[in-house]
Amino acid sequence: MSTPVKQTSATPLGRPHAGVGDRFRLWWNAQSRPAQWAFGVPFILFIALVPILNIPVLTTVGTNFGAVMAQFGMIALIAIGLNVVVGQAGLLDLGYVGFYAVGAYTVALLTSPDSPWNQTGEGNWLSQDWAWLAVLPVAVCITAISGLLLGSPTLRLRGDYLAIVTLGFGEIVRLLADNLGEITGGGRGLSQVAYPQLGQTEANPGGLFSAGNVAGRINSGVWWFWLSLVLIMVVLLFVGNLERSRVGRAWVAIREDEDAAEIMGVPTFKFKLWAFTIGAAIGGLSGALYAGQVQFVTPTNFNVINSVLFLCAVVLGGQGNKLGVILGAFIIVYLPNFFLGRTDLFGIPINGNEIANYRYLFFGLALMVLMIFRPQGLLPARQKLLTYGRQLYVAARRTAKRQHGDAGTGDQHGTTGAEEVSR
Amino acid sequence: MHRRSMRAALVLVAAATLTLAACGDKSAGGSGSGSESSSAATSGASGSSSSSAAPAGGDLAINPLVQIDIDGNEVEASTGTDAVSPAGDGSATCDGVSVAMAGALTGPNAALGLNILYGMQTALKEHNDANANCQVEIKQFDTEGDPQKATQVAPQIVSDASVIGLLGPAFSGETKATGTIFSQAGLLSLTASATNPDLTANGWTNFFRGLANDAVQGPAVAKYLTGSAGFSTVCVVKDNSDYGVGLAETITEGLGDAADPSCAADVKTGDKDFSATVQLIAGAEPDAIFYAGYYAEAAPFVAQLREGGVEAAFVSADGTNDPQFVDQAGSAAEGAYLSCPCGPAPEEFAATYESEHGQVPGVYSVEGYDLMTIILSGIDSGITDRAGLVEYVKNYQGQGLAREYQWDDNGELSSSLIWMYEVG
Amino acid sequence: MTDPGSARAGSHFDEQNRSVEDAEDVGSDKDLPGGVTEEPVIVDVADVEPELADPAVVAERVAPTRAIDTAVGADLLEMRDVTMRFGGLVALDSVSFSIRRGEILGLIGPNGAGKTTCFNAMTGVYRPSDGQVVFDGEPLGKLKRNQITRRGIARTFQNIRLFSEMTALENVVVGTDARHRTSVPGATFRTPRHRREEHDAIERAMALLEFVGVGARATEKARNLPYGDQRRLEIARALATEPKLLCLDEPAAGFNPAEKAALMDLIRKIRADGYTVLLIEHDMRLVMGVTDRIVVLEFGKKIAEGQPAEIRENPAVIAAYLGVPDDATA
Amino acid sequence: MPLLEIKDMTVGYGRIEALHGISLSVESGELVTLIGANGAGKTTTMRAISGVRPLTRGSIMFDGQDITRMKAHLRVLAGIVQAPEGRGVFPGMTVQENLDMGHYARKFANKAEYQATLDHVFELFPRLKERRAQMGGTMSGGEQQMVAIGRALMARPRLLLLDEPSMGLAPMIIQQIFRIVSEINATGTTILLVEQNAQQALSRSDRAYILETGEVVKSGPGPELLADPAIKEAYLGVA
Amino acid sequence: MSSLLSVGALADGSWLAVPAISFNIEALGDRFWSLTIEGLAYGSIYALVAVGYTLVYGVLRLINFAHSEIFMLGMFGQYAVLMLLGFSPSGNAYAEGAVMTIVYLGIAMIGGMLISGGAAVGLERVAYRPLRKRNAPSLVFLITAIGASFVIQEFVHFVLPALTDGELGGVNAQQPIRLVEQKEQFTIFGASVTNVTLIIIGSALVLALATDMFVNRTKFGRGIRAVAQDPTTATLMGISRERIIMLTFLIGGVLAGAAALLYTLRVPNGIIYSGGFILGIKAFCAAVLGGIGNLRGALLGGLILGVMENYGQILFGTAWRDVVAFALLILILMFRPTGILGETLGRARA
Repeated sequence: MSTPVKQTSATPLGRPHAGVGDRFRLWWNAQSRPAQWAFGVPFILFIALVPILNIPVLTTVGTNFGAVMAQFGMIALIAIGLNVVVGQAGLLDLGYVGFYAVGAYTVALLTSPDSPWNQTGEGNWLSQDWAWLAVLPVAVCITAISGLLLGSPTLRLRGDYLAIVTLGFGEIVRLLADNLGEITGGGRGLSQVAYPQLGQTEANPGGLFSAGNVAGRINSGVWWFWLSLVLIMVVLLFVGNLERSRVGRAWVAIREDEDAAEIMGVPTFKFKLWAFTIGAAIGGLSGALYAGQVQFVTPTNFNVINSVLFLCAVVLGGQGNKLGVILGAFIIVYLPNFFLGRTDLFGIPINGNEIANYRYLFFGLALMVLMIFRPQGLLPARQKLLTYGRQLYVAARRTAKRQHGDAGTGDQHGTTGAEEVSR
Repeated sequence: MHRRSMRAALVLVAAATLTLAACGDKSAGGSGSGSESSSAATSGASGSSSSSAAPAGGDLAINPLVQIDIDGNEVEASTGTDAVSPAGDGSATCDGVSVAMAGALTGPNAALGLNILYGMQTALKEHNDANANCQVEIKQFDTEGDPQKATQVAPQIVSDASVIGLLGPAFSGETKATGTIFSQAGLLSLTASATNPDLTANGWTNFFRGLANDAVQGPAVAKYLTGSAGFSTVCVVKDNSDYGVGLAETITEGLGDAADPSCAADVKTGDKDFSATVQLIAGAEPDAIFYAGYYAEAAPFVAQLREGGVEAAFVSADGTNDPQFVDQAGSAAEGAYLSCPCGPAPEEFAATYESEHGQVPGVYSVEGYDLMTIILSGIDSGITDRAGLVEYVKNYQGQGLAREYQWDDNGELSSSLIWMYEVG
Repeated sequence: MTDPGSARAGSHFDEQNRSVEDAEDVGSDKDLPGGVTEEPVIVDVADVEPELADPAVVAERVAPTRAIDTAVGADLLEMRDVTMRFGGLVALDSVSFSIRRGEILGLIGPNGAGKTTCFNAMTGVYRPSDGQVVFDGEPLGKLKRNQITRRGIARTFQNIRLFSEMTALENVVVGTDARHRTSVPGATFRTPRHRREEHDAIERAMALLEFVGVGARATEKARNLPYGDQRRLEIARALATEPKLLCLDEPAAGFNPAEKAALMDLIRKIRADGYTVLLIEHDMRLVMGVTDRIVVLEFGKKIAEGQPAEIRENPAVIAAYLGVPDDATA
Repeated sequence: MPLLEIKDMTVGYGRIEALHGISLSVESGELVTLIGANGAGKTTTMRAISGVRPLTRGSIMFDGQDITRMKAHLRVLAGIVQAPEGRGVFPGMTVQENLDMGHYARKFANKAEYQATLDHVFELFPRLKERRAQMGGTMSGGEQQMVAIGRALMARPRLLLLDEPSMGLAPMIIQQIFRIVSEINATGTTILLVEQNAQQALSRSDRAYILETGEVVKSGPGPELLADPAIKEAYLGVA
Repeated sequence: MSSLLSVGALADGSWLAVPAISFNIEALGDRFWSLTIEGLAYGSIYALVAVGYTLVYGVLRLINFAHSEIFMLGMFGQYAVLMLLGFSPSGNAYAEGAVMTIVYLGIAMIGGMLISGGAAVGLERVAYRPLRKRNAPSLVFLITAIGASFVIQEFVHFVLPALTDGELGGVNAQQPIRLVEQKEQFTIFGASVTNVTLIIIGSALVLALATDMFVNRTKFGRGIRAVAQDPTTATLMGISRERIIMLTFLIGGVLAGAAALLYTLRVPNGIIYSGGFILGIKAFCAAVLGGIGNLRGALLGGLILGVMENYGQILFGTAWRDVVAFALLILILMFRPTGILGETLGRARA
């Protein structure tokens, strides 16, 4: 079993340039917390305002940009959740749409008048006004449990076997929704699902989140986008906390070398299960948003293709990078809508619908080309795994600066072990 | 070295192909039941929506058989010659008015949306050609038939101030998801194809259905089957679509005891192999099979039924009422009954339509034309706002190519009639 | 030429890909086209934690904080007639020996003699087909590998198996995590315990890096470290789990003499800090120079045990391991 | 002109260099040994010669032909055949199939030539003949090593590369293997041998190179190196 | 037995309607043999397609997600060949006599095989080889495969009709060209065996045996196994890995092409741009079921999947067919984590 391993301490071959992203990252890390807030808050505000600023070219023509952004918000949540599973823990999940479906159906089953389990309305315990909000945590919990149920027997499988089992799970969820017609309505779906009741006025009897709120620029889509933006930030905060903790480190360790992680004392199975459960919960959250926004769920929205698209969002954006996967989600949602109904682009007349017909062709080509030339995704992962690592990064940057200032001492790598040990 | 053998194989096949191709065209031999004499293709829903391939299944076509009411009784068809013309009297004036069309224009469900759109465009052309001072525009909105996409499209329609009326959405699912939006905006929503009965029960005052719904089609067809056609046991097979499930429910209810629950089966859209269902039905030996679903599954289904030795009559509805059904099922389609709330296309219309769009009218093309005509006549009468148009449609009464249009308080047609077609 | 197993960066396609020879390819995905290679960054540890400038402080922080039940010199780990079979192959044949607390035990033998198998039996990678491994008075039995690590056995790998996309510091912190108790809820809401543990983890990890001499490279990705630093980093990571027994699997492979000398110092320093060390090594100078006792395996059997001086003279060992001229047996 | 001549060969794994410009040569008919500790770069050298690892610098000449950029499978045709470290016996194939893999690239002129080669291998390893139908994965280490060498011989190599043939074998079998190696060499096959068992290897080889951390630190006739005290201490553990 | 699904009684006050699934064991018993034969026919199609997944996986450790599209192209390939032979699409079966029918079928099958095989090799060249050169991680291969899958589907959906003047491709299924009319030939245990079933099972059997012989007996087959078991040593034996990979894709493609013809015999209306997707997933399931990377496992897995889902759809109702297939897969993997036969083609070492 003995194998000679890599050879002795060698000098790194040259010193490549740090990319723009890395420079930005270094710069960002060097800022103080208040400075980070000072830059971050206006940026997030800008993102939030994008759907109502009506930026030419960016704004979609054939579909409502606010509503597209709302869908983007949901898919971004999905991507963040899937990123925990695929990007961080390295578990290939091809049936993630199943969790999205469980979340959506939980909300629909409990609040749609078409459902035999409807809990709203006369004589039931869910008040119409609070129904959606009350069911939201239920949906998240149930989805988390479904993740746990799927994960505990299957996470002992590895790699491709896990992939196909999850794919099977996703399909089974959809088929159940389809076949258990007496409960889920089958192909007829469940309509009039509850949504947040807020800001009812004479003009807007359904409230701000009602699909009927289309007056003006700030329509229901924008409200849903804002709601998902808030949820994204909360989820990012939690997921970020996890990433910079023992849990996140365990996930990355499992991804890198599961056996080594186990031997270093990481309870790998437990943390894989956590990843699955957390990912599922986030998927369920997004599903609940979906059910609320569209107010109508049918099984067709939860097919394998969507699972694959979610995965594409993650890989496209850069697995392991939270902002990257959000960017990936934006591309996945936005691009198909971009050409719809567009009759000219930068003054050049085009037939948008005709082009939109070919969207999956272009999408497929883009995926292939991107994977060949940028396999790590648009924003490759640079995870930070330590809660109190900031001071270190700052110190590292200080020294790096010093090095750049003093080129002569810049090349001190490859020092022999003896020197370093004795230092 | 396998490269060389591969090349050899290629050459061989190429040679064989040439030889055999030279043998000339093959012709389909009679299989089982020989095909009967040809009949002129004048049917409403006849014509290929996408394929220019040679007509198949012998000379089979979908021909209108009879118009029936909710009790399955025959009703005299309106002649359609006194139909309101979209051209009006040519003196209309209007400015910057447009009509929206929402439905699947791309993606797998696009054919249906395009049928409606082309029907609308035919009407629009007649109108705009005749009325130089009233150039109306159709704005197309693609929903892909996806409810979530429809919720993204709907605000766009509503916020376009020039749109005073909407023809659509095309499917029931997306209508459910967007109904509130249009209702709240007070925008006329006139559908040429969404047949789910529940849609008019939501209290939307802007929603009108230009054809009979499934609650009419179901009982009407059921009564026709048990009555005029005299079938005593029927197997109801449905797909998993919104449409199929709803239709099967009303049909089963209408059939009553005639519906045999032991051979009621479910299939999935996208399925192509129905051997298990065929076996189930063969075992039940019914008089007829009712299929609630679309032609893409109905065609292989009926073909496999016939191969499986099931000779019972095959009955289906508007989802199957498409030339593709006949093309793909071939002689197996012969004798199939297809109901449709859609009316047959008169010859003159069919000719115009074909010359404009390069294909013969499909399902709901006539409805697209008729409903567009109603909206245009409203515009011609001087209406320029949404509320006015809703009001106009609510009080409208007039003859169309397919039927007479007049709506009740819920937005359903006052007299909902169903057409039975037969493949022959 | 691609070895499928070398695809580490997104290794969803797991272990079965990893074959023996792939171990050599660990680094081969380094230069993915378009990949940004980071600049090596040197951190002045004193800049981050000034007190680490004092080696005594470093040693103190590195020392195990738990009480160890066993007295110095008592048996810490016992191999009792351990037999290991793989199919028809007997990799270990009824091997018995013990490791005493506070000593440095050398385990030597020719390549393929069963040393690594022995190692794997101790760390729970494989379960013995027969016999028992008793650690700190308790048989390891059916314990999971991560539980064994928590009991206090840590190891390094012959083919370096660092978490290559993590920084050096993060690698070590993963080791310290074995002693920590916050889980998902604590981490999500940043409970006080979580914060305390994170603080402790970083503090101890920095000390460990400084202790093995990789402190300056704390923020660099493990895969970008020079080879020698990677080896030392593995030791730091293993020490981070606060083991009672540290098993080093050929830590000097690929080292030049100067590096070997430094490694010997490090091993002694580790022992002086209160750890027990098991050392598998080929390099005789190193083994003879640093160990207290040596166990010799050959062909799955123990053929000798004793102090370095005795082993050096043992004819069986010379015959088996050091090789004999042809005529000696012919 | 040497059969194999390597000049300034550098091989790297990503940013880490495994070999820092080594040079060595093997004359036709020689048995040359490469000695070094684990991780010194022996296997990397072998892989580079076989063409599995690309060179970052330097050149390899074989029989006067520059094969630095030649594809691995073509090198087999040229006559460089390796019995790899860890034996590389295909576990899911029988002994016979494993042996047949040896002449995968090479065509025999006729059936008789094939039979003769096979007979030669069976003559060297009678045990393989008995076990022709056994699966490679189920054999003992020694037998697997025999398969590996026999398989390499089926290609009728001009240069045979043996990577640690003694690894994990009992002393008696090691003796046997080394004897056969000498025998093969005696029948005219040039051999480049990588070993950790310095005593055995050095005593049998014409010349040897000592490899340390990716560099050749010493070379000379085998017996001479065997007598070198520094080598004795480093590789034989005898001071 | 009457209703396959019944809602548990919504008793007063009880709000939870529980679905109950009833079993139709009687029907299963009645039609056991006919279900088995039908299932075997379907299963042999799965099996042939599964071989493509399993071989590529064995050699490259890659899920060739686009293999379902290779199959789909095979359907169009054989269809195009039939059109070239002068057949025009018709819903009716051609009566050409047994001998000529077999000749035409043979030519069509070869056409399908050529198209599929060529497409598979082309796919490997265009999509996967550049990635291999760059040492990309496996997930990248998977995403590329997904991208390729989209491209091929959309090509047939939109581009092919433009190229062939609407004769091929497009949104609708091709109008069937039916060479064989299904007719009962004989019965076994009361189950009727049709000519189509016979052709399918017979051809699949011949092809499976031929493939098995090829992989296990011939030199090229040994090369494939060698690369699967130990790529590095295989290279040292003078095997060109690239050539073996190409060969592997070729075999997988050719078998998918053959399966495509058999499938269209069974389901003449199945020739549509999206027609490969579900079948591909099922075939992949079959490959995993048998032990992915294992040739015989794929064949066995295909048959088991075909038969079991046929039983399942009678037992639970036709709508549950796919649920049965996936549930079976999950169950079997629970107990045999590397499939029924394990991964013998691949590296079976510890």
